[in-house]
Amino acid sequence: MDTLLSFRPLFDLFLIHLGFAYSQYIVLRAGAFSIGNVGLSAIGAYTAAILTVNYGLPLPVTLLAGALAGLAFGTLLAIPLARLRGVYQAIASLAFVQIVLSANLYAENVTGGAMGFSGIPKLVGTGTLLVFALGTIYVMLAISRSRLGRAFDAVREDEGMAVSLGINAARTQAIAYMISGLLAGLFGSLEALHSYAVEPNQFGFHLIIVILSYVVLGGRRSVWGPLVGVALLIALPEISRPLADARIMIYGLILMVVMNFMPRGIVDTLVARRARRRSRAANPEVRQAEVKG
Amino acid sequence: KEVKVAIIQSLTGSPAFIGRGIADGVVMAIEEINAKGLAGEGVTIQYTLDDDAGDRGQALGLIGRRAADSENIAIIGPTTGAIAPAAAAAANDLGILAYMQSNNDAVPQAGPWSFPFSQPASIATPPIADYAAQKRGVQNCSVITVMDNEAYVAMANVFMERASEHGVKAQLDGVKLSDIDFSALAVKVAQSDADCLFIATPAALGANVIMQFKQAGLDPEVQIFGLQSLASPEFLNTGGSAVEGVTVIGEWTPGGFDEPSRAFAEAYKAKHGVEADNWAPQGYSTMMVFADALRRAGPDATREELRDALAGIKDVPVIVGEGVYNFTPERAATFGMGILTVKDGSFVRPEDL
Amino acid sequence: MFLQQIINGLVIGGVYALFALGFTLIFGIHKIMNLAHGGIFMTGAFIGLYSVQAGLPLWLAFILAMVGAGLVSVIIEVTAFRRLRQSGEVEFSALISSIGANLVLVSIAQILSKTQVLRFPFDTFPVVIFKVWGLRVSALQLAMAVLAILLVAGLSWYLYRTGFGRQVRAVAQNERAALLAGIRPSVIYFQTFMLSGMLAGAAGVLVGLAFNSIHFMMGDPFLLRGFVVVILGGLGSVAGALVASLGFGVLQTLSVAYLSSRLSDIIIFGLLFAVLLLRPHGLFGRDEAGVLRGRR
Amino acid sequence: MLLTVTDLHASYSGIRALAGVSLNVAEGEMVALIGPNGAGKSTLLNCISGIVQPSAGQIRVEEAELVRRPAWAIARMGILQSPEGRQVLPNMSVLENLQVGANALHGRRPTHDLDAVFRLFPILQERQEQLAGSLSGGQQQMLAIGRALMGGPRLLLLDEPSLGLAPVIVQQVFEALAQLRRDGMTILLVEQNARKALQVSDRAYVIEHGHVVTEGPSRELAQDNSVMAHYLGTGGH
Amino acid sequence: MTDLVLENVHKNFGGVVASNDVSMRVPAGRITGLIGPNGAGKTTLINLITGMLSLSSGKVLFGGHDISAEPADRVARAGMGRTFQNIRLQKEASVLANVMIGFHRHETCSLIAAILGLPSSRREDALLRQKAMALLGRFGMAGDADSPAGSLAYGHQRKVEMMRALATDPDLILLDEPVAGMNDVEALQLGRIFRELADEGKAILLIEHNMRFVQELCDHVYVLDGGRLIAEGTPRDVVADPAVITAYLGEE
Ligand SMILES: Nc1ncnc2c1ncn2[C@@H]1O[C@H](COP(=O)(O)OP(=O)(O)OP(=O)(O)O)[C@@H](O)[C@H]1O
Ligand SMILES: Nc1ncnc2c1ncn2[C@@H]1O[C@H](COP(=O)(O)OP(=O)(O)OP(=O)(O)O)[C@@H](O)[C@H]1O
Ligand SMILES: [Mg+2]
Ligand SMILES: [Mg+2]
Repeated sequence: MDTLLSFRPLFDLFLIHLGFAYSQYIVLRAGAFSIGNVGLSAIGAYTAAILTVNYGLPLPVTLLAGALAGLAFGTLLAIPLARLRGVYQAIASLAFVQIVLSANLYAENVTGGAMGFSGIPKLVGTGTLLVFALGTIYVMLAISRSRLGRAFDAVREDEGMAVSLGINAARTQAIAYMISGLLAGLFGSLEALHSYAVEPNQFGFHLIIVILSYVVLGGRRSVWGPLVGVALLIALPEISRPLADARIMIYGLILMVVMNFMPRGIVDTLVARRARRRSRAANPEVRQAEVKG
Repeated sequence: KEVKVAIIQSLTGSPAFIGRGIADGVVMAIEEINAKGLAGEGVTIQYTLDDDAGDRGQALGLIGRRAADSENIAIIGPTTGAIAPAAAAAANDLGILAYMQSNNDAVPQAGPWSFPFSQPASIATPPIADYAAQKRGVQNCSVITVMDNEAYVAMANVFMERASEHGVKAQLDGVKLSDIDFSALAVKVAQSDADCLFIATPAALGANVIMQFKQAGLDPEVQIFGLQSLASPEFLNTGGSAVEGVTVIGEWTPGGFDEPSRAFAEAYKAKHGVEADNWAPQGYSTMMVFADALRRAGPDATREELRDALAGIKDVPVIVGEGVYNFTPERAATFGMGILTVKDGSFVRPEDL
Repeated sequence: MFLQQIINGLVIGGVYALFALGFTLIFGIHKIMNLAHGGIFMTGAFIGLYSVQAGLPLWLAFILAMVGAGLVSVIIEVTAFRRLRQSGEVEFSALISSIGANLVLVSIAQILSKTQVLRFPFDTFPVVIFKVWGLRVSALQLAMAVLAILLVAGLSWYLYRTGFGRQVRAVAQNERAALLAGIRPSVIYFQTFMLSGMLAGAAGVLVGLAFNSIHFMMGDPFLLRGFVVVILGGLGSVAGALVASLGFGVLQTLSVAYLSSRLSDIIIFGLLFAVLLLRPHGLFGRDEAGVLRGRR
Repeated sequence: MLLTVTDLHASYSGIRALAGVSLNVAEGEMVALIGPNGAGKSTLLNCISGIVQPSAGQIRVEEAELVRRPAWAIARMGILQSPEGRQVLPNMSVLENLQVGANALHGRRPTHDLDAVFRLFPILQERQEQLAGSLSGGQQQMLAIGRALMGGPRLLLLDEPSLGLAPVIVQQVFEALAQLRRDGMTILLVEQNARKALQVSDRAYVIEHGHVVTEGPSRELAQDNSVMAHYLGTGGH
Repeated sequence: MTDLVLENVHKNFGGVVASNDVSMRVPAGRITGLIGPNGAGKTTLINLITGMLSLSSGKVLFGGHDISAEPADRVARAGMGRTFQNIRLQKEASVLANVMIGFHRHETCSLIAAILGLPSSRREDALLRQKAMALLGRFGMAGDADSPAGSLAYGHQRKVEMMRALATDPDLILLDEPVAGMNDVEALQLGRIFRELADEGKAILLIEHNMRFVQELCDHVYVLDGGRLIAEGTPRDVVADPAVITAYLGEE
């Protein structure tokens, strides 16, 4: 029990990052390569922190405010980003994250600048996090099976095709941005109210890479992809702790190996394999023909 | 009788250069404490050393994990100021003593369980401002800080305040930890009418700032001052002749200033092959203070008793500052600061002190 | 002062360009996001440093650094990207495997350097400062500018005036079609990664010399800027990457000089955002042929 | 025989596409390969080109075994394919696409230079600088054929070359093929336009479900009503 | 009435005039053919009609409404379905999923219901699955429902495109070389389906180079060359037109 309990902070981290990962997942699923969600998380986190510490508002209100702040900025972000595609979108949203970060550093009297914002009461525990994380997974599953999920897929695969079927690509992606912003803001708030303090650099390039890794390593099409990605990447540094100096190296090697053998990410690769196995079962010939390089 | 402590430091990632040094010092101290019985007759300290990679999530996870082990009596760390407020709050929630290297005011404020090792800016920084204004008579200071690091910003701010109390004008500019090119700032400052430059950055970065400023034509008459972070061999190695005459405050006097600190300097060099920088002596001193508290609380002390013993230490000999360590009633650390000038490639106490 | 600042901006912009050129070969043309490029750059600096410390002359150290970094880059191509390319998922999955490769490089360097900030010995490159019309330019800055120009020119020639560039682009656009035309992708990838690594290695040594600091994390800040200039210039455009690098350097310098250094990031990234809105494919990029998205 | 395929099997992750195909093409011969959608025609061409790895069987060109040889090496031997779905390089100009095609020469003597390709498809000359991705469908098809010709083919594999071409161009293409054949080029032609294919070719194979079901001189097959009706509809235009 | 009417439609790409003053009419209940040499501007015309490209000048009227400036998704929702000359499928997704996406414009369930996964949303889903399977049956592809679309042979991929276009239940269907790469037997099977659709009252615009198919199926044919209409009429008239013969058919 003691040892189990001792992993609770890790589990909390897992739940929070799960939210971040889904806020990244949903825009990627809709074919928008935005990484602005990290900036939106920062906005949510600061909103919740400031409302709690400076104005003493109760938890539900601050969470709602954080989530809505994320939603609002996410919606705003969707408008200019709709003009861009692919990596251009990524870089513009990266610029957004950098601007949020610098603004947080600059606006010392509101945000605490580089010192960050500390003295935040811990209002959020494992239970609350679990509720929100499960809720998020449920919503993701529902979306995935619904017409919205199909529209996301179509826009991602081929925007021109999607449009020819009556799907409003800009609106579809805007919805993805809104959901992403809501999740980013919400889990940003949860993070702030869970871990006592927020500081600007917490929501920077580093976090972007971490979150992208969750989604890409786990699989960016299946709903279960981000879950697996977060679980693995949070557990891995802990598991490899005894390796001491070689820890980072082994971690790096594992990333390479996993990606090499499961290039679509873990879950997506397994799903594709299962589909293939199923069709093979329908057809007796089993030898493989591969496309050669 | 064995006592278990958990060391949590940034051994990888960008703050690794701090965390490694501190960890080295801590481990050296523990070896010495165990060998000499400094923590009490027959009491030995057993430790675990964990890397938080400069990442707050990992640090919080480790604190939680170590706190859950009831054998564990205290945490030494984590390293960085950015993590400190959160880590301090977590330690207080979990009821485990955490003795951190940060000088962030949020650490003692978070509750009775969290202690800062370093002196807050309000204690550490004023001496150099006083010295610059009163002894060197500077009028107009250009202050360079690392804007994305809270500790440097805090210390730069204290300097500015104190300087203006002395009637010295001061103007703040920021660089980033990852910056390497300071030529724009250099030209700007070189062409201003500042007669004083105050550097609030890590050692290598500070040395580079000074070199580039001089290359951009900074008036040789301009007097240069800096924080304790500059009092390190790295500053001399990186800056070379460009940092001659720079005056800094120092927690650590390179090479040592008294018997124990000189002994440490030698032992460190023997063990690691390089000279100790600013960080290892801090790690070493942290453990010495901790050992004192442990000795007084006794090996069977509860976590509370140890906590109170640490709060109650008095005049513990350390190898940093002026050699004597205390906590104020607000649990801010005090151990004094030396003032050092670079002369012929090494740090010496200036004559006009 | 203004002119001096422009020169300063161009010099740091040239440094970004050196880093970005190798990056744009891989990212701009092959569309592989090689996040290990920063690590390769750092490796170059380390090899150069250790060679000089071992007593070799600078020019030899420089060549060793280029070749060494080139080889590291090739190894990364084989271990981190080869299988992914064949899966058709390289756009995203390369991100992760190259982070992995970068971590490996960084942790090796960390262990070697014991996290210390290292530097070239003071006399490695003579500190000579030329003063013309009140402007100050160091010999090293001049050398860097000349080298940057030479490398850019050489690369452009190689890419646009020989059949090589065509083969590279063919492989990047449709590997199967390239195979059918007798192009051997593995050789093309070997060459581009070698070239890219060599450029990174050269940049690493120059940065180490000029800015006096070599450490295991030195690639990270460059990576972010590399991304920005490559995309701002327009994917696959060498000239674009150069112009964007210089522009970025000058802008950064001017904003520090005339506004606040603390606002410089907000200004730069704000402008970046605005430029992309006006030119959605970067300064010199063009829309992909045959992509229909519908009128709006 | 220039090309000999013996008992070739291939499948895609377990789904069988070729189940023991044997065929051969003599030097200077034009052979047609016809059959319904999904019969495995494209798979066969891709096996020869080395794009798809067969699971069993042999492919020989003269004495050389092609199975397991990499695709680029096969192309450099002069075994060149104009692939299904055109596969032009969309963001390169028409000219560059053709120049890329010449890569396969690798020191061998060209059979067609740029001018020869432009004579065959004048529109390509007009559109030299246009990005291939913005060409019309038929123009892309011409480009794909032109690209293969630029590589100096010894054995030309054409996968539905008439796809998407206007009737007048189809005629020109088939005339050109006939001319190539007269000049001694060896051609293996996959076509849905069976009547046309049988008109120009010397021999033909009909495949279905990965098997060769009929083979023979084209003229005879064209007259065999049961073949035409059963496998190919009532027979072309 | 959901006739399509083009009035003086004009489009140029830089120097290339892809569509030059084209006026034509695609009436409901009829199959209208559009033929012409490669690069004549046929595909461009479809892109102009469906809103994938914007007109340089001229007008497109659909069911009496001017849709010349409408974005492509609104045009589609107004009742136009199309196929692409260069097949555009979700290659990884199953054939069924590729067809189901076609129903998008008819799904009525609210966004919130979808996000929350309410039962109404799930019921609709099941219903659409059924309808999609029925379509697959009609095209003889029920057996391929679960195969990834990208693994089908070329001809079969074309059919998936058609089913997807039909799933949008359009009033006007624009088919860009639907039977390219199919043999005559298969082409005729599809031709039968097209005829049924026309008989149901849909308008069909058909681009084809397979003249036999065009002659058998079309009620009226327009001929484009170099972006300009050079002839129109019944298939019989058009193939006898000397201008069409020189520009397009060639003498046989
Ligand atoms: N990449 C692939 N993955 C899986 N199955 C494939 C793939 N390519 C082809 N197949 C399958 O292999 C079989 C043969 O396909 P192939 O493309 O060779 O037929 P084809 O005769 O060329 O047909 P078409 O006339 O339509 O081009 C078909 O059943 C097809 O579904
Ligand atoms: N983006 C573009 N830029 C320049 N030219 C273009 C562009 N798109 C199309 N064209 C040109 O416009 C002309 C019309 O092309 P379109 O695709 O409409 O022809 P098509 O009649 O469909 O021909 P096909 O029968 O070969 O498919 C062609 O000459 C083509 O090269
Ligand atoms: Mg085929
Ligand atoms: Mg067309």
